[in-house]
Amino acid sequence: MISIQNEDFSLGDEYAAIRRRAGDAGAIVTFTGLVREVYGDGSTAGAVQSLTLEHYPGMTEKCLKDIQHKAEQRWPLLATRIIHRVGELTSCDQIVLVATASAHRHAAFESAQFIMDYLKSEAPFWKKQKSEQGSSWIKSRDTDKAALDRWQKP
Amino acid sequence: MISIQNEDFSLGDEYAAIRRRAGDAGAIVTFTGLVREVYGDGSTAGAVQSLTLEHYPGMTEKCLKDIQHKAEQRWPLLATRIIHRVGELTSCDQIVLVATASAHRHAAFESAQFIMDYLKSEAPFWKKQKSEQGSSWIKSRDTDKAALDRWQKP
Amino acid sequence: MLSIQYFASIRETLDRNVEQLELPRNVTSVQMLIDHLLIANPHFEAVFKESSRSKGSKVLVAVNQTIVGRNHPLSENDEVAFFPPMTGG
Amino acid sequence: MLSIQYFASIRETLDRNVEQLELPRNVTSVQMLIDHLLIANPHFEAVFKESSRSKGSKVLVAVNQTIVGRNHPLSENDEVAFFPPMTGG
Repeated sequence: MISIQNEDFSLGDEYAAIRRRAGDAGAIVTFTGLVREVYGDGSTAGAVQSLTLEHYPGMTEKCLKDIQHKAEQRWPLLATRIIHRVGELTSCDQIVLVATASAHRHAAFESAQFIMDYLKSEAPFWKKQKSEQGSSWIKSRDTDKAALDRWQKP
Repeated sequence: MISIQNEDFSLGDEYAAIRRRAGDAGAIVTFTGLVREVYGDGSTAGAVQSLTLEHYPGMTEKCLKDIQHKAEQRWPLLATRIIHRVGELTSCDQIVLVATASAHRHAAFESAQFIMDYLKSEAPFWKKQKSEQGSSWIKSRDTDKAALDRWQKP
Repeated sequence: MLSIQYFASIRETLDRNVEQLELPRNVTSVQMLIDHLLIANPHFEAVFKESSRSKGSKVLVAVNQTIVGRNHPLSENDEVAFFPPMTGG
Repeated sequence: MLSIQYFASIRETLDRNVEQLELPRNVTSVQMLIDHLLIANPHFEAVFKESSRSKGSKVLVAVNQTIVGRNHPLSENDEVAFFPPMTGG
């Protein structure tokens, strides 16, 4: 299940829902990404006043479905959930949730990490931050590209 | 923070608490282990009616603190939380929670997985299951020992 | 009609988010479209010219919502999008 | 006094969970304690004799709440525990 939304989400509610949907799961992993107070990518100094998330409607959903499908092909998953917020966020707000359920912990951990790694590099979202020093688009990080390598080894 | 308890826990509440404690976290990972309806280790067939968790009071706390400490030495963690239930549980009940918060997702994912892998092999808990076919102690799995190897590479 | 969308820093630099374009007969690939846009809008140079962009400000192209290379063929009614590397999550 | 605790399947097989023992002078290691227990309680054989145990039913030993090998030294007042491989989480 995939949602792109302006609204915040409740991790407790989402966990309860995936636990229900997953049936006989032995392991549920959740990842939550949050707006940090300071972004360390050097593009600005100073505390973040707001973060604006832009996306490409249509392609975003397609892309997240593809990623979810790839994860389901690779691990025996009982349920997955992806929520990504868009619009204006502020310090400490939740940005993204990925949750996976499986019989065993390995599949749940690996698939959640896989989905996040692909989401970071392939899903069409862009972050712009506003601080006292002004506005700037956050730059993509080489480490995010590198994170994909581990999934592509033969 | 570590708890060994008979009572159930609320993932939503625990997440809210770690989010507060962690300050400027960019990533929070939670792992929840649940009682499955059927255990696939061949020790019994049939649906689980109940699962009894025994532990070694004193050593359990010491062991979990050690594991938590090892994780904090290895990754820049802002907060960690471990809850393990003991006593009699039933199908689909929550058994264990591990939550980690860090600035970046890699550290949060890896450390949660590390804590679970060590907890499985080193923390003195034992599961006994009761099904229609009778009672039996769940056997340890070689794959759990193997899971430690990846953390011990030089 | 080809539709072209621009996102994030590219949208801001070009000061436009979407446009419709009658695909010229001689434009049959993404690279040809970029060349065509550069002639029609000289200020696009800041975005599309390799030489004028700072390191790391790569332009990605999607055709019909899939990321493609510069040699990807174009057809009438394609949905084209230009954007910088993604920074979601 | 040495305290000895038994857990899980071992506790059930031996039908005891804790006992106190005056450490005999000649018992200075875990292995010597096991040998001593086997003489005092012949039915312990089902748990401690390598030959009488089925594959995978290894007995682990902790002294003062740390897992140790069979050669680990013992002192008066140590807390010893015997248990099978852990299956928590």
